[in-house]
Amino acid sequence: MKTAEEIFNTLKEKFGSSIVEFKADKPVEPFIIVNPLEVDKISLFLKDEKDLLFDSLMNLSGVDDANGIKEKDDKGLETIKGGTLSVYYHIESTKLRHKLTLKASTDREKPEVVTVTEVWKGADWHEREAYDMYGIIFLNHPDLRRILMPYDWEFGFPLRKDYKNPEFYQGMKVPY
Amino acid sequence: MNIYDIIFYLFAAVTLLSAFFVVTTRNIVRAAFFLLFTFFGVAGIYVLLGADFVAIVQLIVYVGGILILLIFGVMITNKITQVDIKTGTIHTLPAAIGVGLFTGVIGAVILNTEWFEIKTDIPVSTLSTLGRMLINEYVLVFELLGILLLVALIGAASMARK
Amino acid sequence: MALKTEEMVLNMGPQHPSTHGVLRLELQIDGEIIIDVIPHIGYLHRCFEKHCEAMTYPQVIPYTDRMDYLASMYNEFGYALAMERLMKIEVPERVEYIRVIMGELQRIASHLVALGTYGADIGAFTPFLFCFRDRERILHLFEITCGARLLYNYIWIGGLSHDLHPDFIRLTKEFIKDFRPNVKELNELLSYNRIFIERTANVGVLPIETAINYGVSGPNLRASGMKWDLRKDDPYSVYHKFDYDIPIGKGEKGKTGDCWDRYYVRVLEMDESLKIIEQAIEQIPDGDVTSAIPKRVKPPEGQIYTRVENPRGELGYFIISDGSINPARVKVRAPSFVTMQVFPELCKGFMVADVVAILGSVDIVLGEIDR
Amino acid sequence: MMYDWLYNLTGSEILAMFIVSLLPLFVFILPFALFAVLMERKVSAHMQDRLGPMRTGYHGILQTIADIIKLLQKEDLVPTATDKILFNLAPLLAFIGSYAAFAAIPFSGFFIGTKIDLGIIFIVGVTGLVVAGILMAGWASNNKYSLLGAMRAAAQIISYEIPTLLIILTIIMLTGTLSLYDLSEMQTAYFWNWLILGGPAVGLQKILLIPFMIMGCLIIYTSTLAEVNRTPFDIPEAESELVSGYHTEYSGMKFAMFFLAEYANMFAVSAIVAIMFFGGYQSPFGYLGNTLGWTWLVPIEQFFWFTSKGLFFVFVQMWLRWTLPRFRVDQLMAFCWKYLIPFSFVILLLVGLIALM
Repeated sequence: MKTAEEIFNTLKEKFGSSIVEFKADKPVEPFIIVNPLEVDKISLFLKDEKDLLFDSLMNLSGVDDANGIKEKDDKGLETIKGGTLSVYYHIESTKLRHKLTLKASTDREKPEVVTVTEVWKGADWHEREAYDMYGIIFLNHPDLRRILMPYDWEFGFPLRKDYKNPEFYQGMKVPY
Repeated sequence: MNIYDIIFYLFAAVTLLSAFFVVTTRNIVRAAFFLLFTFFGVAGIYVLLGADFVAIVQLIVYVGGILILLIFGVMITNKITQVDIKTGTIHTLPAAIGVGLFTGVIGAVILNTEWFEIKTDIPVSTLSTLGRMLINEYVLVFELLGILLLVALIGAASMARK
Repeated sequence: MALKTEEMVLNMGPQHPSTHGVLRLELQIDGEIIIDVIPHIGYLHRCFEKHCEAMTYPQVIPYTDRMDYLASMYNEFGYALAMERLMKIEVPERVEYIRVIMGELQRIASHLVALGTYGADIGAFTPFLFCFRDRERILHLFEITCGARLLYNYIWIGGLSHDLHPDFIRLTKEFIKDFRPNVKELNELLSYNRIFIERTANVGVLPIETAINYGVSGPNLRASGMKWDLRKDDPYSVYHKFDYDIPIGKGEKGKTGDCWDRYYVRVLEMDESLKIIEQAIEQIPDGDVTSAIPKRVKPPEGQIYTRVENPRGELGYFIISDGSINPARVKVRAPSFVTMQVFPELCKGFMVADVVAILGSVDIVLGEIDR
Repeated sequence: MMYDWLYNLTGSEILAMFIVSLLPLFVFILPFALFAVLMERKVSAHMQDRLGPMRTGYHGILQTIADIIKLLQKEDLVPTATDKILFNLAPLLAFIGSYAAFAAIPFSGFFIGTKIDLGIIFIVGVTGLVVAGILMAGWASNNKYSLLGAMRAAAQIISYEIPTLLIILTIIMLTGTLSLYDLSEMQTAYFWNWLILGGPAVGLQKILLIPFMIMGCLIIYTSTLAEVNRTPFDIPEAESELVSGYHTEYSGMKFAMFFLAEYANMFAVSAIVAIMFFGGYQSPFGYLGNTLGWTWLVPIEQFFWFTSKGLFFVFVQMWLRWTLPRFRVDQLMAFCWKYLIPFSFVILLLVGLIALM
């Protein structure tokens, strides 16, 4: 059993600059911010290291931080330029009974995160969902397709804060 | 016209028409299914000829066994999801000559034979006579055939295991 | 002679009697043997997470009902729990007891559907109706409590919408008394039926390492032999006050983690839930169930991941609050969504008929997978 | 006999034959199907704590008639990509197969289509047409579920014909007749003359036969159950896997044909079991007609006993269906080839030895 801070220190020692920050000031849950292009290595370490043993991925969620510059076009619709999209990893060790939250933030214009499917197979569909909903590209993912939306959906990523409904989808009016 | 005549012509029509379809259809599965009706019609004619056991054997062996296996085979080996299992016609001329010759010979024989009719009663069951003959007079042949079939079965089983 | 063989692609669903909803499975089969299964989901996608961003926090609760529509109570329970932790609300003890009773009743109801439909999948239709007969009584208990039979909107942030009906305790006791023999009957009719065992034992074996790696949870994980139940391992509410056992799969009829184990763990769990309910209705304290409900739900900026042991496994809510009255992000970790990933792994090498047996045994709800 | 009687009555053999051949259909199969469908619903309902149809007529007795009317006025859907000729022919073929079986079934000493000597083999033979109909339906539907269902059905029926025939052979060997009429006549008078209790023979042979006859009866009942695709052997139409197998694409009256064929088949196989082991149309304890001297009553009594025996076995089929789960296709085959066939061979051999004694 280790606290998040101890784990942060171990990681900082091992990976140096890949580990960006430890945040514990916000209510309830502390989390570690990591480099999105090094997530796979960090995850593998977290899983295999004998006093960490994070063998299970509880949850993986994409989040739109909506911290860019908000612009309004002439119709009053909002678009967001710049800022970040994030991926949260909630992991736990079923053997040592401790939990940890990782956060990887990536550029909104070119959102790229390395996949962790190699480490936890259960991440597969979660990552596909994050791609489907936020457009986050998971590098090296074996099968990055849309999952909940139709395969031919070409009107953007619905859970982004600046998503706009298309007028028509396959000849059907969308806001019916 | 006697009822047996009607039945005979019915079965003859079934046999001939389905046989015609078997050779003309270009779809193998259909041909197999039409062959089924041909066999069925032939079985009916056997009954009318008083050979009831042969008729039933025809039904069990050909309709129930061989044909079903045939259809099975056709279905499994082909791309069954599409209906374009087709056959073509080749060597039309030699075939026509052969068939023409054969028809001529058969026709000549039919016309030149002196047919005579025997009036019979409604045919009686041949079953017990047949049974006795198989076990008494032809027992050797019967046993040999049995062994042959057994060997064939064992052979098929051992081939299927490989 | 080179024989050419070809695989056949069989499309199972979206409308198919045993996909338990609108799931499409693309089966690549060689004869009747499964080469691969590709699940296609999303036919029931109702944009739950997008909806949440436009709702206030209490308004989200009716939407959670509609995810796992066979375990609505537990979905509300999880959400309420997450919000209470985020806002640091102390909930009266009576509320916790009622939540536990409702949750466990819901677990029994949900398992009854799972077991009944599993019987129907295997070809025995009668157990299905026997199970529904008992489920009907649970739904009646819910109905007298909150007026709804399927989608309750009963558990609110900080409290409950109504207190228990005066008859509730009596009816629940009667139900428990009548239900125990019925479980025995179900076992005789289905669980120990020779054909049923032949169909399910040694089919779709899920090894424990694979299960953990895929994040499989709940009865499916326990059937693989792992004693892991969030009610004990990550305690919430008042579960620590009760004495009950966590049944695990022992491979009685085949390998540990096969379909029969997954089925039988659910049967045993119903018994344990009955124990919890019995203890809870004995110990339940008095109190006001609406006293702690906040007038205005405006949590501080922050985030929380809370999980509960839903009838199907670990149901997690990841909520990010930006300090306004609408959630910035609600992500649901649906147990069926995770379980469904391991499904192709389970099916390989088995037959078409086994796909149905395996799909039934992992007990998915499409409303939850697609949200 | 019915035919001679009708011949004398009408004076025309064509008419007489026509009526005789249609009688089983209108006197028996259709009313039976109407009754059996309702029975299935009621039996299943009462086994499952329900009531079943209750609204059409008293306790829903008119439900099947309402269903038939519904089926008759349904649109006859033929999917575009089907093989039209075969698609339309298949239900007919399946129905003809099961209908033809009734030609040789003795409903009473008086009411038989034909007293054909080969009765029992004839029934097995024409059942082959049902297989062909099922295969045809499966292929012509151009639907993978139908095709899989049809293949399974054909494989299953052909396999299970072997134990059926072996047990039939045992009975033939024991009684020396293939005629269902003779078989029924043989087991006359009282129930201890039924073949399940060793037949009309007396002494040691009878006692030795009883265990084999009971086993044979179980085997033939199981394998005929498989031949008519009923649970636990209903994998060709397993609704949880193959939607409904070979008749997935059929609607309206064509579907009704398959339905009718299924119920007719159910009765046909029950009748075979009843005739071979339970005395056919013979009453278990003498005839009222004989005691009272009213000879015209005897055939009616026989008809009553025959239908009640048949219906009892149909009821057992339904009972099994609503109790047991379904086999998987390979288990089904293994059950046939590994258990039923060897056992029937043993029975055949041992009964042969006993008969020689």
